[in-house]
Amino acid sequence: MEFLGLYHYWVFVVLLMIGFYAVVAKVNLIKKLIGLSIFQSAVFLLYITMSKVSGGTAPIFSEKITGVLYSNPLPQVLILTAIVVGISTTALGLGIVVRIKEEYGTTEEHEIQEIDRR
Amino acid sequence: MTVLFGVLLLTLLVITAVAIVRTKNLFVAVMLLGIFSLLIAANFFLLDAADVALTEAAVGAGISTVLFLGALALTSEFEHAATPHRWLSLAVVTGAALVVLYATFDKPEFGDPNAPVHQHVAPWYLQKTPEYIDIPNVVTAVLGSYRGYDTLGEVFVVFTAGIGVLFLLSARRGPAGRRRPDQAHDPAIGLRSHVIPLVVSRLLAPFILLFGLYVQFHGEYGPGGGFQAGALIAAAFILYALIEGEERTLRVLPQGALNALMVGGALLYGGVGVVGMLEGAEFLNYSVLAANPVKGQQLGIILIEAGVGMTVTGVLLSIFHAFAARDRA
Amino acid sequence: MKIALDILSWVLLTAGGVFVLVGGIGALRMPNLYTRMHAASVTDTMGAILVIAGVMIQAGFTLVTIKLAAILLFLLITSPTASYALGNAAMLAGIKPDAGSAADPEKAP
Amino acid sequence: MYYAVTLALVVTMALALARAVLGPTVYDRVLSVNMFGTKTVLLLSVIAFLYGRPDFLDLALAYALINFIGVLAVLEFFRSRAIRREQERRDGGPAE
Repeated sequence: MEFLGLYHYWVFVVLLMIGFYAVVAKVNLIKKLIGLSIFQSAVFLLYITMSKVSGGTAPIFSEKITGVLYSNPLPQVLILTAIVVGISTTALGLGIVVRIKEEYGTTEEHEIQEIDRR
Repeated sequence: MTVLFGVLLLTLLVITAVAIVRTKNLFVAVMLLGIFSLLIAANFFLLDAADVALTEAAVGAGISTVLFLGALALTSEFEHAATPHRWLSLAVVTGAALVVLYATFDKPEFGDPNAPVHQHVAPWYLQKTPEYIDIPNVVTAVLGSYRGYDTLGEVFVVFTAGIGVLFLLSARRGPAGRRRPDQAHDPAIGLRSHVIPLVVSRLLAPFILLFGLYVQFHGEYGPGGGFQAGALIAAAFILYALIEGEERTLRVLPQGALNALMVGGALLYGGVGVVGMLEGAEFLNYSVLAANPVKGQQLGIILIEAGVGMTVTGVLLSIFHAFAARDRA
Repeated sequence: MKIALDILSWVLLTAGGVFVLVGGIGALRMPNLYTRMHAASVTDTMGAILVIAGVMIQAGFTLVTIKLAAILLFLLITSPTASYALGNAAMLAGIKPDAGSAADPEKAP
Repeated sequence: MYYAVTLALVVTMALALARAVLGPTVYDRVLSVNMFGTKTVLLLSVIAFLYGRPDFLDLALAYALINFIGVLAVLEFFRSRAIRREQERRDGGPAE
């Protein structure tokens, strides 16, 4: 399993870049937001990967198990709150997109710029 | 062996992400995003993060799909334009990928117990929690007590996002917008004419509510807490709204009550901190809330988790109603 | 007694795994939407019952068993309903369940 | 023995994902999302035992309860879209 030691980080990089590509290249605003949430999930994955300890278990004590390693609770706390914050901010973004659609009649970036230029 | 399952699931995750970006149909992208959420929750669970996986489950399975579909109903289902400057974007992204990839080679190996991350405060949290707070779930202890300031900040971010959505979407549309008459008794609302989903959802919604409350108040002993519970309770009401229509849901839990939940939760959280100050300790130090410092900590955590749950429920439901009301306006 | 229960649970788990896998292959290989729904429902019902029953035997008689029973109950209630909702939506959209035709109609909505 | 079941579940998830990516109709994708949800519930219950922490079944229970909301939302989405199209047709042309 030696060669898989960094696999989780590579997946993080690939996901991050897929999300980044969608944000940079796509012109549809909703697609950009979907890309943003993939980007976000990649960061979550990085943090949770770092919290894992081999042979450890989730940091919740139980009388049935003693003398075991526990994974790191701190990154989990950070990500737990970030997920709910993430959905709220995504909803805010979607709200803005809906308003843009109502004002401009489109959600495609270049058409919006076209209308603004006129 | 479990590492191998992790690797398989991560590979599926990458395939899903590629498919999401490639499809032109946004509805399909939202469906695939649901699969993405399921996969990443399974990965979190494999990586020992039960609390995080529960949060992702509560948020990703229902609420996220419902919000995206709500936005799609108001905009457009298809991506019309082709991607301009595709090769330029790909080149930029590849360059960035190589830089980040290069950085990963300095990362400690997966699961290394001697990684720097595990040397700082984490061992202290794991060691001292039984002594200072005495609850089994260290994640809740860190969330509620040790890093209470951080969580307070997050709650206010959620609160602000909720206010923002309400500001954006509750403004009335101009005269061009057609208002349909109030149709509270119309069988065509929601899925009221579909008897099987109707009966099953009526059966299920109270159980989701009950489970949400269980997650809220069991958060000290198992995976759970205010964030997960808030999302679950919101999901129960969203299920009710899908079946019975907005009007009835708003009659059960009116917008005024949602606003009160949003504000009340944030105030409860801040108030617990202020009471701590009045009792002569620092802001958000719960030790002084009861005669015994350990009991005080536990009381404080229960109270602030309740505040978090209230705010999250209020915000998520307000956002949902804001999108749904826009649909009918 | 212990070993008998273990063997029973392994048999149930393996059978569940086989059902799940068969349903998965069916969902991929069947020619059109309604036959695929048929295949997928095998994993949702038989696979779920067998796998959860197998794990239940391992759990013994504890709170965990009750939770597993609740999971199974909710799965058995919700997944046929979801299938109904899906079939209904597909029918409304005009995809006809045609037993004679082998493959998907060309027009994809 | 848990490993065999887990492997079967992961492989089935891969097959369902293939169906979701291939399509061809959106309903096939909804079907595979639903199937994926059930598989995740089973996977999480089995892994909870594999890890020796059966107290984490809450997670599988959460999915068993809410997975279904997504599919209902899809049905509602199609229904309201059909109504909107009908309305637009009656009003004569899109109401943009």
